[in-house]
Amino acid sequence: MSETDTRTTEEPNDTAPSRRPGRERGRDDGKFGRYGGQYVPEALMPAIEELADAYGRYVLNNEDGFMDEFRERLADFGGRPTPLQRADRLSERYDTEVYLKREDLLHGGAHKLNNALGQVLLAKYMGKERIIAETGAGQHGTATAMAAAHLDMPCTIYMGERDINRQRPNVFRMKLNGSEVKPVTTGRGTLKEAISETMRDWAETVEDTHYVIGSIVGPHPFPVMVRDFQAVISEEAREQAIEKTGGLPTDVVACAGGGSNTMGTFAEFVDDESVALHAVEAGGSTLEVDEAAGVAPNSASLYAGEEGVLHGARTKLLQDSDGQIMESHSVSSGLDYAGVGPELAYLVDEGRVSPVAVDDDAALEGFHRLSNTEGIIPALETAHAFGFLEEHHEELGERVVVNVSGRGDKDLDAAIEETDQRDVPNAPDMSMFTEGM
Amino acid sequence: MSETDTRTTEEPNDTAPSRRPGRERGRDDGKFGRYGGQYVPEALMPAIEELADAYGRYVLNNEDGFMDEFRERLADFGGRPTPLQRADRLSERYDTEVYLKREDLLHGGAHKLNNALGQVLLAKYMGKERIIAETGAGQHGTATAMAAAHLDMPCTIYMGERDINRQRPNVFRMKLNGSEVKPVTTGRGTLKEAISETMRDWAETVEDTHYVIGSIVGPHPFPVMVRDFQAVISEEAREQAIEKTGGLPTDVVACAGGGSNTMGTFAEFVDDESVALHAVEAGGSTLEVDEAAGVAPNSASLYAGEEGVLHGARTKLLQDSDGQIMESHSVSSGLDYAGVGPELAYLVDEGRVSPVAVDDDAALEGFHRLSNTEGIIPALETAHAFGFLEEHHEELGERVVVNVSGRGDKDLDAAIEETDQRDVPNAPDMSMFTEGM
Amino acid sequence: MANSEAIAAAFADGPAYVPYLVVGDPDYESSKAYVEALDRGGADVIELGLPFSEPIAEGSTIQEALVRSLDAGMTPTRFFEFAEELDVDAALVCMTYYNLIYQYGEGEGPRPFVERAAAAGIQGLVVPDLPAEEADPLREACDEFGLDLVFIVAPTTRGDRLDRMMENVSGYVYVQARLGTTGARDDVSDQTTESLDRLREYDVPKAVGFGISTGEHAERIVAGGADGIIVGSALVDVVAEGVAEDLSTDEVADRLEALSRELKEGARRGYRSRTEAVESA
Amino acid sequence: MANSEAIAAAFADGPAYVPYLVVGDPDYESSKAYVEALDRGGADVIELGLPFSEPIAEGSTIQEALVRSLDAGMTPTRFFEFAEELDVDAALVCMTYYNLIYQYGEGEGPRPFVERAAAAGIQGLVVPDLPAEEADPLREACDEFGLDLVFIVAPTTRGDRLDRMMENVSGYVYVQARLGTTGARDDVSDQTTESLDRLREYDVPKAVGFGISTGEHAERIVAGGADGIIVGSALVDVVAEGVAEDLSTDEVADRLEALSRELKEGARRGYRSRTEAVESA
Ligand SMILES: Cc1ncc(COP(=O)(O)O)c(C=O)c1O
Ligand SMILES: Cc1ncc(COP(=O)(O)O)c(C=O)c1O
Repeated sequence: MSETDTRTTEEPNDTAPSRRPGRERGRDDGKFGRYGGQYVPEALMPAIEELADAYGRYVLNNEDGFMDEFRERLADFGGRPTPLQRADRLSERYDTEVYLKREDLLHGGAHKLNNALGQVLLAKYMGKERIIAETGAGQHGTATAMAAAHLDMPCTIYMGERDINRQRPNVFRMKLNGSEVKPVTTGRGTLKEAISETMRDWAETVEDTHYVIGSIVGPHPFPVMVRDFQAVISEEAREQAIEKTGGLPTDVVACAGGGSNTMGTFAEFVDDESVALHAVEAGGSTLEVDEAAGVAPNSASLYAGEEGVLHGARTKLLQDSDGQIMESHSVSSGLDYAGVGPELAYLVDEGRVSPVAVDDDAALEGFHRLSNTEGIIPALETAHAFGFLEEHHEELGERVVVNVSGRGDKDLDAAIEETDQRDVPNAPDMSMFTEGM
Repeated sequence: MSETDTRTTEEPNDTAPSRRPGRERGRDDGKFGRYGGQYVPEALMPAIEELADAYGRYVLNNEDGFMDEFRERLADFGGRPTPLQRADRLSERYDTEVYLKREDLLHGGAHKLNNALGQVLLAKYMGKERIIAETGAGQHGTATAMAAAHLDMPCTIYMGERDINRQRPNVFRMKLNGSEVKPVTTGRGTLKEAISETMRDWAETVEDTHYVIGSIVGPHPFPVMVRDFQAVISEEAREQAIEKTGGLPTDVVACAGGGSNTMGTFAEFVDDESVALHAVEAGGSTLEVDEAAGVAPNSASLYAGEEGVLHGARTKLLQDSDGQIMESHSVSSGLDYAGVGPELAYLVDEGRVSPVAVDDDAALEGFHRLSNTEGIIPALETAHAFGFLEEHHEELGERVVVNVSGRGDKDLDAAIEETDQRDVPNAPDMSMFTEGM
Repeated sequence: MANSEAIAAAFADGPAYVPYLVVGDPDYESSKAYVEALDRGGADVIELGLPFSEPIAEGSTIQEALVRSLDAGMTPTRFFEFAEELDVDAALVCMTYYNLIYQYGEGEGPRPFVERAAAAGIQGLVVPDLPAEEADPLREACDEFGLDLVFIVAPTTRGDRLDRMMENVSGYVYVQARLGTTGARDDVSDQTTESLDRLREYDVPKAVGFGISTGEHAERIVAGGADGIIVGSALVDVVAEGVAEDLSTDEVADRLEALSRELKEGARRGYRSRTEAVESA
Repeated sequence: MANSEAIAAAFADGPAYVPYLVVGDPDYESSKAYVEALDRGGADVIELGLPFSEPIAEGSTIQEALVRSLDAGMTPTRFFEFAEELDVDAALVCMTYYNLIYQYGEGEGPRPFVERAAAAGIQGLVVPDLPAEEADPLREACDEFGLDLVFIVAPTTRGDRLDRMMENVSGYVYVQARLGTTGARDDVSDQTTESLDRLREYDVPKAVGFGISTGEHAERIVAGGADGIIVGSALVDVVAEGVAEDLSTDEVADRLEALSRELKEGARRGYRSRTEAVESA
């Protein structure tokens, strides 16, 4: 066995002061069993130590009323609480009660703002003067740009040049919000180069700059901090479910890329042993891997990944046998990441969270189904959760909560193109859109 | 004086049973002083009489719990209540308390859903089996399509062919929601032809079909009914303002096209004499009119229009001296309408509502200002309200509520193009977007 | 009730043939030739369409004609000149939307329009977006200047509304043969018969319109009890064809005259079979 | 603390010149010629970069070189063959990221990688994403196979962290001359002097890197107290130039050798001025 076993942390649950002890995991040392940690260049260590300290003071201990201000801004600026809505037609279709947690209604159109607002506000409390972030498809970048504008913090977003060309509306949104968008031209010009470039910036500017990471990944304290900011999803959903239905759900479903909406949706349910937790990953075109090309045509790191170290943390990864990170693939750019948050990797190993892969085809069907039966156009990321529902509803209990992590307006072009390329049984006639393509 | 003076209705305020008597206007006969009425083809009269009856029973008297279900669905599906947010940076800039009513956070991204959901649900209570609607830019069409999907009602949206080509994302959203989008090829292929075509459909199918009108325009009972569905905006805002600030606002500001978000925002404040109500119209490029070309390069019908009859109601219109309706113009397609709701026309004549025109340039500045100082990208319609704030803040009192009627994601392309065409002092560098154009 | 003797006369003796064309479609001069061709073809009353920019009650055939006419420069002022210049025997009725009537001339209200119409020889008005409930001022002006105010009765008009309308109507009622907007169809609806039954007790000529396009239609409708037939889209189609195929004005006028004869003949046949049926009963 | 005698020897007598290149950049054979050129140019220790797909600690110069090498097929297996085939006098250190070390060979953990590295003649490891806190398993394997484990000390590293690191370090410490990632710069930072002051009490050779690109830099740094200089991006730039300008392998090798000589010379000058200063003090 690996050396990391010796460092497995005792879960401090029993003595935890918080209402729901499940949230204590990883708080002190960033370890989730064998996962987590702080695998970063030495130059960044002081910054993440400073951040861990600020996390403890402001987030955990509400120093200077940080959490109060955070929650108030989430309500007023972000639009929280988001509803827990009964999905009438899906409930009928699956003969089970389906409830939707409507994170798509959050300002910006996805759960991403919960975290971005939390971190930008924290940076302000820490006396930082500048925000940086990386973005792939642009969702985290737009959320960060909005939060930075709202809180009057100068903000620079790094984005690969190729991604910039593919995601112009999001680039424009960031610029409108007053952020500087810096094109990254090295390598292939996508998310990984943008991450490196942001790290580079941070390594030079740690003293006055905060790096806003977009999911429950990266070195400690990011995974616990992002989880705690996103946990508002499950705090609300748990209360709403009890209030609306008189009890806990039997199942909770969320898509998983890095895993921030996933852990946000699961956090308060982890200790409710009766509640099954389903993390739905992007199965891409297939779960087979092309070692020679270094390509995994999926993003199912929980389901198909192997332990390794990436972007500051030990977790489950899509990698080749040498340990080189594979290029992942998914119809949804927001799930298209070769790693996953260490806490989710841990909860999967513990058997507490079930990972399921849903492929591109099923996700597109899910996309169209939610759109035309419930009047909610979901993000393609979110659509995977509805692909899961269609394929696995017979295995579910009588009360299912699904997190609608984001809306699909950003995905219209991709949805047209991807729908056109395959035979999606429940798609509308697309000819008027695809003819000119 | 005109003959209509003889028919001016006595305001039934004094005996009204409702909490706030201001909402009684026009309920019984659809008359607002000289404005309103039912100028429709005879074939439609039975339909609007049936609708007026249903409005009385379900909306006013909550028969079968209609209003309860409506409000519940608005909350769970729509995401109500929307926040009333203090705009910190604008408050500082204008040295007055600026509060934003966040209708941009409503499902679909604009206030439009309040009305669409109400009407589609009403159609269901009335036993109708089919929904039709017209749309110009696609905002009302998408809201109606969402509501129809949510409530499982077949839906056909008429849209001019030229508009279809200009607004493809919205067309796609409607189709995704399962609506049929019928291109209208007659005439110039824009909103007016779509309205005629929808009327034509309705005239043939009145018995099983409901026509969902998108603003407080059209024949009675549409103006009062749409107002009552939208009045939830001011019901919330009034309570929120009192709760957050301890008192009523001094000023309430909303943009005005047809006027549904306007009256929705004003309705509960009309009887609060201390509250100034500002209806901000699209001043377009100029308030001058080109009679010969039949073109008004603005949409300022309250400010610059003349009394006339259009689309079923007597109201203020942009028309030439013969009475032909002018082509209106605005940078925001949602304000681009030659008429306005009769109730607003009345309240302007009464001196209760102040109409102000804000031109395209000022609206674009407002668009950029809200985006880069508050982290909220508004619809171009909404942006006019922020143009107003910049130009008139010195005339305002110490507590201003502005309705953010919608978000700007739909307007990104237009904003790039329009910003590029003029010198907007607070716009970001646009070169990376405009170079390839 | 009748203000115009000419219109009363048109219905007095046998079934009235009431054709409709858009004035100024596709241009002023051709349009005059077309209207005069209708007259030669046997028109008893001619409905002259004055185009409005937002014609919410029209089918697409007539809508396109209105656009052609507006694009060619038609205005209310030109319309009245047109009416004055016409050389026809038939009584003239103006069909337009209320806003044009309301805005015309100095001062507010419909009076200046009616006054000018009367001076131009117009005998009546049809205003598809003006229900009886909103019609008092116009009705008064019509009475003052001797014009008839024609209302449209839909298949769905009944009860109080019908009574109110029949109190206000003058000249004739326009019986809408079916639900929907204007436009030529291939069949004649049962709704027509029902409507005529409902109207039997009211003492005013009943002209049926919406969808009549052939002599045979006309025959059946008159046989069914109508006092007249109103034909619009079928005639406008002929004008549109002329535009599409670039036909000469004479050619189009000839076709209009021929179709008019067919329709009028059909109406007469229907009338004969009805009176024979009555006589043999 | 030292496991490798060769590395200890490299620092024993005068300042060490420690150049870095990416193995396999731009291809296997050229790369071998380049490394050997460094050796001829006077290298005391050579840091061989084994490319990882996500090099979060690198500047763009080295990142591009890693991509070139990966694209040309570099793998850990090939890397060890490369090391074995090298004909150089300098001690070899492997610089790579932890995941490659962790994944190598059968079974989990870093031991197989270290065992193989030892067999290939590698004397030490630098792992930029492995802080001292996570380094125990690798440290144990290095001790077992006689390799040094080099840590990087940043300008911001102090107190407990510095102590812990200095307990674990062996061979030499890599003193990061400034905040930021790798990359050639034009100046030498004050942060270097500060760092060297902070490290004075620790008994381990201090090699300064990040941004050194000329003999003059080297001189100043060694004069300031460094026991060695580490040069990466400036050399990788020469390789990149060769690719961009399509130069022959020999030409590039000659340039690398020449730059090495300049750097080594500079270091020596710095050392002389320092020892003279000490002696004259
Ligand atoms: C709508 C939406 N859902 C889910 C994700 C995946 O992120 P995570 O797994 O961190 O929630 C993204 C990322 O961009 C997203 O935009
Ligand atoms: C965001 C937004 N605001 C305002 C309007 C104008 O409509 P109304 O004046 O009826 O509120 C529209 C119409 O599309 C809109 O989309």
